[in-house]
Amino acid sequence: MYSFEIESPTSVADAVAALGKEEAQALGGGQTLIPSLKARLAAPSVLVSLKNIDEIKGVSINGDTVTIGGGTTHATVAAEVGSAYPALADLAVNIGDPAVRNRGTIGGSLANNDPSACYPAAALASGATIVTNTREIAADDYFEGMFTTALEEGEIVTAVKFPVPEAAAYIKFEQPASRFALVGVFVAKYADGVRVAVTGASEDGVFRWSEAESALSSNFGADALDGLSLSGDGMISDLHGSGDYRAHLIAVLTKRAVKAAA
Amino acid sequence: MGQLGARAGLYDAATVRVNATGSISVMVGAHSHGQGHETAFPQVVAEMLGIDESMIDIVHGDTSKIPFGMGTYGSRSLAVCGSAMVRATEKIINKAKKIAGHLLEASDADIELKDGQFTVAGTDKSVAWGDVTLAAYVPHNYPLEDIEPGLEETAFYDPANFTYPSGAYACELELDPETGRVTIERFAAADDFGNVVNPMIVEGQVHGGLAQGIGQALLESCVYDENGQLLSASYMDYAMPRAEDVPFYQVDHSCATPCTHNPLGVKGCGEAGAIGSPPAVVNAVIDALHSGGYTQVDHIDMPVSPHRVWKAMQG
Amino acid sequence: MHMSDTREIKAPREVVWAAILDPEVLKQCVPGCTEMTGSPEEGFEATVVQKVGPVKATFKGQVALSNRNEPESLTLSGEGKGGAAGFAKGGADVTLTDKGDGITELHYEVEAKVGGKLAQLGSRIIDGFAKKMADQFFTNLQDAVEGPADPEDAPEAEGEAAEEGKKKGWFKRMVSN
Amino acid sequence: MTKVTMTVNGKAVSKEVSGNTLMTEFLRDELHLTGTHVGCDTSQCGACVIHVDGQSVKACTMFAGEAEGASVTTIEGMANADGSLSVIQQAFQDHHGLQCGFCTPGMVMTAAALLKENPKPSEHEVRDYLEGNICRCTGYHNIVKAILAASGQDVSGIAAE
Amino acid sequence: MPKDHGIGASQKRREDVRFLTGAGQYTDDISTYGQTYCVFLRSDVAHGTINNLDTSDAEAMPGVVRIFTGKDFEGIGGLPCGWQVTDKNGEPMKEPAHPVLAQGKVRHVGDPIAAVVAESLEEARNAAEAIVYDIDELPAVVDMKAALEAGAAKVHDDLDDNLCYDWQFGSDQAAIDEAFSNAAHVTTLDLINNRLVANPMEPRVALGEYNRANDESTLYTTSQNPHVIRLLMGAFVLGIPEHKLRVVAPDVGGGFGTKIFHYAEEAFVTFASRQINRPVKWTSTRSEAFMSDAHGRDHVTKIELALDADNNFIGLRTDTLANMGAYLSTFSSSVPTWLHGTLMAGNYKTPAIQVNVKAVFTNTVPVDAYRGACRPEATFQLERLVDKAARELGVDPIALRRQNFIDSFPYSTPVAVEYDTGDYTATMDKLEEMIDREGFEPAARRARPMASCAGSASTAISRPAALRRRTSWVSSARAPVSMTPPRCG
Repeated sequence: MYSFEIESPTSVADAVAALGKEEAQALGGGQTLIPSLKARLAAPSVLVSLKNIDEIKGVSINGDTVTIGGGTTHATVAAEVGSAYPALADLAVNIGDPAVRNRGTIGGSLANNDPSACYPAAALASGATIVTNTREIAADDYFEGMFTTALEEGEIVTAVKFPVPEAAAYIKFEQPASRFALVGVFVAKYADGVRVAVTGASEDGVFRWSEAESALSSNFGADALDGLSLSGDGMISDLHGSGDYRAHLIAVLTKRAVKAAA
Repeated sequence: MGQLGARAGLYDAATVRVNATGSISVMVGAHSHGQGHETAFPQVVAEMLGIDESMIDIVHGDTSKIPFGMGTYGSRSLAVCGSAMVRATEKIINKAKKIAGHLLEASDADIELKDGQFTVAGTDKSVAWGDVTLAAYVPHNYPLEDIEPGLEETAFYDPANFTYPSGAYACELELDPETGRVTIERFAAADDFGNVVNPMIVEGQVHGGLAQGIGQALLESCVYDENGQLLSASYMDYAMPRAEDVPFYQVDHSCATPCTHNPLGVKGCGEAGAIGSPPAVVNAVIDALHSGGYTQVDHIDMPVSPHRVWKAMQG
Repeated sequence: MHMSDTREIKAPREVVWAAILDPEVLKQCVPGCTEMTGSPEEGFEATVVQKVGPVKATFKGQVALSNRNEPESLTLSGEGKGGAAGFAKGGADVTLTDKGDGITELHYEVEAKVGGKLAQLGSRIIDGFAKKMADQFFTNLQDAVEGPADPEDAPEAEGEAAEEGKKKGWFKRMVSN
Repeated sequence: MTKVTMTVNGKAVSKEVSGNTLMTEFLRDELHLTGTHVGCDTSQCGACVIHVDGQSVKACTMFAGEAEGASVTTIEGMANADGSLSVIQQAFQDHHGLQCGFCTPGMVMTAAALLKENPKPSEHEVRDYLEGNICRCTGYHNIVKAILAASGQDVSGIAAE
Repeated sequence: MPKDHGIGASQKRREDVRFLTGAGQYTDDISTYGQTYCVFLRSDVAHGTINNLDTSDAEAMPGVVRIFTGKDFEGIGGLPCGWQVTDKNGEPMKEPAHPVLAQGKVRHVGDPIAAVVAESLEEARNAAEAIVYDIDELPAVVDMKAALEAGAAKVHDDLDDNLCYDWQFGSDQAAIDEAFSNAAHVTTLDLINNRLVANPMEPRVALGEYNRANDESTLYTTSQNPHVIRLLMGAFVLGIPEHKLRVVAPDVGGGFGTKIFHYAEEAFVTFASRQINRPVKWTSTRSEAFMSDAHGRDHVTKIELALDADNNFIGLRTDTLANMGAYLSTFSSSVPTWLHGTLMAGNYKTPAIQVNVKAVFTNTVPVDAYRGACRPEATFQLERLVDKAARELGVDPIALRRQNFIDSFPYSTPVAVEYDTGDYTATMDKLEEMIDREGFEPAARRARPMASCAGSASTAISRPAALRRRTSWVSSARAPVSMTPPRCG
């Protein structure tokens, strides 16, 4: 690793100030960033650890909204969200492995927006609101392509607000080596319609499958998806699966998610 | 194997060093990298001498301590190096019998070794292992003209032939026709390893081989692009088998036809699991596809990934 | 990997051709380019900073123009070393077809390759990323020549030229004046 | 360089470290606790799993500075007070749950975390929990069996012994 | 009563106690006084000419003790291949030079170009990045078939082509031709034995130490066979007499073949420690291991089985391309030949067998033995082929195997070896008993592999998230396979 110093502020305000330094970089759970640093693929001069900021940790459930602090670990989400939003807890408990879940955070995952990560699918399918130190961003406006988000330099995800759906499920088909999603589909049914978000598949990162959404909004059953398919163009193609295969999996997994949710 | 072109020999060597108080260091050329030599090798020497394993230590992995050795590979440790150890221990027994014969005032031809006691055949005259070893190093009243002091022997053993274990393996799996994903449900391996020194270790060797073979069949692959860049060059893309990729295995080694040309009658076991499992898995996949009506699929190259199965099903 | 695309640029072929040969335009077009010096004849030295998720790498290398067949076709090639990240190389065969009415059809065939850690760790995303880069390059070129479809998307070109570009396409304006 | 203070296997330690010192480097190079192993550089093999404030973490994917004030347990701190093997360690030996021993510290630490969370896991739950721990020798059979045995469950019905 | 000691006892392992308490001592756990750290600058292109290699800036960086390049190894031996194979025309195999550090050319991604020795690992890494070099990339040879075509780029300029040897073994041409011309049925299969990486969980490590007082070198290394390393490194590479060279392999964290071979890094740290008179340690990262540990398998094979009208095997022939990678690793040449060809009889009394192997150089990491060392490759070919033959003939695959089992011992195969003992029928009986007992799919289904599949009940599966809902059919199947004999050298 290149050398850098770590700062561990205890408030969002201090963290934002620290991130204003040249070549400063926020450190969430570090489960993606630290391996990248070890490979010398980044050279920040200061890492600003968000671990000691209590105000961005924890889960609160208020009526139909689950609010999760940006610094909340996957393990905590898995343990505490289950009663209010079981599909989200189910997603969290299948991210990475236990040790990764004890460190990795929802804010870190959403800020990174890895095209194969799980949380972006949940946030987009839930129509979640990403809360930062300066503003609130609707999920539909937040994700801007792989590894790209609406976040400005130095902006911190402080919380994510999930409206609780009537029914939802996340089905992940794992890439056998990394265990990231080769394809993951999150289906969430709300009073005003169904949202379907797909991760792992597109070269543009997480996206909504609008044809499936309209079909499911009028008939929330797997049969509503009969005959619907996506093109493999623009889908990730790598040694684990072609774009066409990923497109095929999206259709299969969406049906399974609908069945699991129903 | 020199006649086949091997520039190094394929023998192995062992030194059995008996200390004055009867404890033993066995310097072996084989070098364990997980196979449990420190446990299995003393079992053989203990059996031959009738003493407790705790008196015997294995020394390996250091050229300054070991006469010579070709190392551990090719399922060879016990069959080749173990045989050298047996030969060296036989030399120890021969010399110890001479010493015992002297102490018991009997001909060494009449001395029997059982349970760590040297006995004059047909009598109740006996002397313990420790008394003999002490005499070897503290040679008062010792026929120095006939017997050298000390009790240390080395043997090199060059096998006359390979050993030929064999086995029959079966795999039961489920194939998800929508995604192409294969899940191994059951796996059975019946092997003939000849005689077995430590069944627990032998079974562990088969388990590990099975996981590597299942890994080759379903998961693992080294992929280069057309420019020679290695794409599967970390655990992010090279799929190592994990606990949930494999089932509990059923393994058996009760069909035993001992090897005829090494003194232990053992055959190699370390590689067996990795040898039999890949075809068992792929045959089962093809069988599953045929039974599901995909009779056009003759073969799928390994690793039989979900993507490849799906492609094969597309025709 | 191989990529190709065709796009229509609302400018005469000579204008498009001249833009490609202009170091300032090239610099604006190469995504992440922070420095470019040199000439079309001698080639350019370039510094490019790329950030993908947690990865941030600075590539130093050369950009060259070859096979020039004015104003119909040329080859644009670049290669850069990114230190610990490895290297990236790419070549684009560009053909310009005059479609009349001041419209030029630009077609490109890109061959790109990466090596080192980028290839070792990035196989999942590298194709998509390369496509995005190629697309962005030619979008930037188009914007530079004809002005962006949406002024907000204009590349942050410097000073007055950028301001003008928002109306018209700063390069087109410069050459047509 | 900053000073970090933490408790490791019950002993207070205090050392100057640089920002980029990983927990694995701190344990292995500074404290000479070489039982925590490094088997990969992408945070997947799990040979380096330790407990930080009672939770399993990958020591290769955490900076020493982040453990300020924490209570850390490594494989060296897992045996009973009298030096005898703990229940989990003993189960690994009894059921031949290790061969080369390199992944073993991480396996034991992960198993301990599992049994704390879930004292009677099913076979599936054990295998699922081991997702972040790679073993190349055992084929996992005896590791899973050892963990089930350590949880007090009857493993005599599991094949092959 | 099972035995509790001696031969046949399932004794608990004594080595476990240290491994379970963190007290094992692996090579990376050893650090010595005055130790320096080594980092290799490795090629990131598969094939190229090194034009310019300037270490002067890097030498001036903090903590750098010395930087070595190929120049430092001019006149010093290369890594030898330990097995001579003679090809079918009586010619010796082509054995290109395999330098410790690249001499003018790089031939695979990961080929070491230079080595930095510094006071700390990070300083060594910093300096390795600061080395200025320029490689003229040449076309890379990756695919074996393409490598053998006329006009293909050459991995080694001093060789005529990319063929290491063309080896033939077993029955003579007349016997094979006769078998196939008499065949009532011929089954053919084209297949690939996928390239693997052994991946022992402990990455390789080498620590070289030099004692000026007695001119002795000690190498601590992650090796399966320290004496072989001493012999090869002392006699063939560095010219150090054995009595001045000690090789120690402490606890080794798995090997599976890949730690048999003598590697450049072992020779380097031994050499460098003598040059700078300080210990030099190299610890591989996992990413580095993928491009510097010898790989395994990587064969492309066409195999054909001739059967008579009664389904007896009467002839077998194979054509294999075996990837050697860019250089010959220690035992690479023996793997597709003597360790593979001699096992092609498998468990079957096929009277005529001919094995053809072309070993090919490519711009990839060297390939050598990996657990099984070509017995898996041989077995995979044969057992897949037998299964395919059974399907084509509409007979039970187990019955076809049983019918052709070797049933009297000793048995001399057409591929040079003599099996001393075995009882393949009894082993297969045992297997069938096990699978009935353990609740495998009933034999009736197995015997009718073409029957349509009724969806079997789904049993517990590993990742509910992935396959929580399964619709349509789910197939269960098994295909017993008898295993060819492995053997020990």
